[in-house]
Amino acid sequence: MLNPADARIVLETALLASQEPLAIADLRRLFEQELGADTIRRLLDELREAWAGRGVELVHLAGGWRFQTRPEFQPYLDRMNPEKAPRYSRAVLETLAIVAYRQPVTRGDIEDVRGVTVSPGVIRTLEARGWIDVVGHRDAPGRPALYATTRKFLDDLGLRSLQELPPLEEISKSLELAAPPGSPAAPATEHPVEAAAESAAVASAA
Amino acid sequence: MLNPADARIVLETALLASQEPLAIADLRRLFEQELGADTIRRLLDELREAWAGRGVELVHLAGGWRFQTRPEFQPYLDRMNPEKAPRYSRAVLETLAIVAYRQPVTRGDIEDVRGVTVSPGVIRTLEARGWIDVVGHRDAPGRPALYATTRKFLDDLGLRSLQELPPLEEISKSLELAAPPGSPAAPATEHPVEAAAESAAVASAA
Amino acid sequence: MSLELVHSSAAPPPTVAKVRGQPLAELPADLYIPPDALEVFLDTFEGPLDLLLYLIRKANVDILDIPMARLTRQYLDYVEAMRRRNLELAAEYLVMAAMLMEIKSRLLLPRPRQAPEEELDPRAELVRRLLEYERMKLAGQRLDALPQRDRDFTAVEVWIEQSIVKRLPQVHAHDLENAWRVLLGRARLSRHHKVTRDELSVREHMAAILRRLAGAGFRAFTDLFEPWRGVAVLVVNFLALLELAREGLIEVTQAQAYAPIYVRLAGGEETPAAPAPGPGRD
Repeated sequence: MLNPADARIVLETALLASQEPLAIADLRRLFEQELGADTIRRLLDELREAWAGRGVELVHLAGGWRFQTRPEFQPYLDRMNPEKAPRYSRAVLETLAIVAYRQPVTRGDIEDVRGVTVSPGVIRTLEARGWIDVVGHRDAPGRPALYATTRKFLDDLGLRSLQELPPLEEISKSLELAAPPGSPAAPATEHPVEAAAESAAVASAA
Repeated sequence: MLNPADARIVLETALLASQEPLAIADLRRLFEQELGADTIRRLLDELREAWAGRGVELVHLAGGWRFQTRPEFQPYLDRMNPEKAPRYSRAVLETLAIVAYRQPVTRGDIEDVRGVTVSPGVIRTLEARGWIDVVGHRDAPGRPALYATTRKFLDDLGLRSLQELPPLEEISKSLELAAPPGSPAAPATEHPVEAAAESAAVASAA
Repeated sequence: MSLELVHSSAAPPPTVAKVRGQPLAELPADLYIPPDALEVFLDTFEGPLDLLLYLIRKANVDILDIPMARLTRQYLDYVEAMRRRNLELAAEYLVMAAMLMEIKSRLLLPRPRQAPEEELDPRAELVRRLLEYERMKLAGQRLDALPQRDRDFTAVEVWIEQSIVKRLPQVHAHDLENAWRVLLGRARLSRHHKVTRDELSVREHMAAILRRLAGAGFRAFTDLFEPWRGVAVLVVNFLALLELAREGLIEVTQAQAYAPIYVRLAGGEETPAAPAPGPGRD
């Protein structure tokens, strides 16, 4: 028969070694039923308190008890994740930028700015992420949906309001200066323009 | 920048959450390289000491550092999980030993040593466990696969490197002496060594 | 051996085999083997080398000075017994039998006079193989004696709540800035799409108002303002309403002068319970 301190260590060990929640009935088997459910519950409470202030906590779930990492430590764990964070395509980022800076906008608005068709997948990606949603419909033929960014978008980007998005005045000014206004409007010469814009970005980033 | 106590908690959390060993390089990513390898090593030593007397220990393996349950507690865990871990047949164990001590080897090499055909099931068992894998092909007719043990093999047996494998020294000495025939003096003294090796193995297996 | 995995809880040592349920604690001392035992007896060997080692160890002879005649005779007796019992005899046993007989006969040949030291003992190769096999057999036992993951210990793996969540791309505000910059450069739309902080704050309110009106039908004009947020916000909010009206996104109605003003989304009938994130509509 184990003393309570040893029993607690056995409980802790079993819980740390299991990813699945362990029910009281499972845990009683550790001691070949020698400990009552009440005793085990008391030991679990003690264990939970003993783990206060650590990065791992003992939680009581529907299926039983389980040690799990505290959400606050997730950012650290994420850094270790060897797989490289995926990146959104340019289409997604540009669409998001348009919705963010020009909201509320319809898909047609987005297409006007981007100069290309916006695939449903792009919109769906941003909706699925919870970053944009439909806030209404424009009173126009087809009643197109109006998209705007959400609270979650601001939260996820660490912004308090849209006003904290990077200001664009200077950029547009510098572009106006750089690009002679009469120059043929884009699409045909898309490549060189792209390159210019990109090098401008590099310059300002440097 | 975290203070050492917080850094230790972050380390502990990451190690508890990962079933695979984490190398110092992995752990440095937790802190975005802000902590040097030496600091991390010191924190790991502190952590290991802090866990003394518990059912779980921090061990240093080939792949890095990992928390694992102490073997003394396995009987308790076995009570909860009635499914017994497999015991390997002699064919599997001998094949494993040949790959471990003589790597890289082909199946033909293994058969030469064992004097019997090696069934594909034996190789498959060890491959499925992730203990051996194909590291190349011998430049010979049929280009037979060359097997070697994996890092997981070392990790699963609690070893840091192949050099920590149980030594074969005493026996190999007798092999050198085995060559010259007609010198009955040498072999006679060698025999006790053999016998000692055998009884040692039996003792440690018991 | 047909079984790759042997599930056994008891430590293997003394029981060598079971014959009709009776444990066979020791291998037979001499050549007499109970007929039923032969099969299990042979099953305890991993092959001819293992059997030879057993015979040598059993007889307590020096492995480096094997009495070939005796060993060969014993070995052949086993092989013969197996054949009499119609046991399926692995080819390796027969190959070994041939090898033993060859060694034995070579030992009987007169040795050549010259260079006797370079002449290898015919037993040398067999001894080398026996030693190497024994070494690996012992090594296998020692490996088995090491603590083994999942058998003797368990790797700790605390549940990570988020670990099952798919890793999502991270976007930073400056990514949007860059995206916008590229757009501007590409489409030369800077003149039309100059976005200022002030305009942005109006736009933010426009979206907020639309969100509040979604699915709500008419709402009182005054409901759309939050006076406690200060005058600046009120003004921006008002500008947002004007902009929404100008863009035809909302309808503002007033039954008569000084009557309450109501606002609803443009387009008459209620919008279908708005922010249903359905697929693109086209």
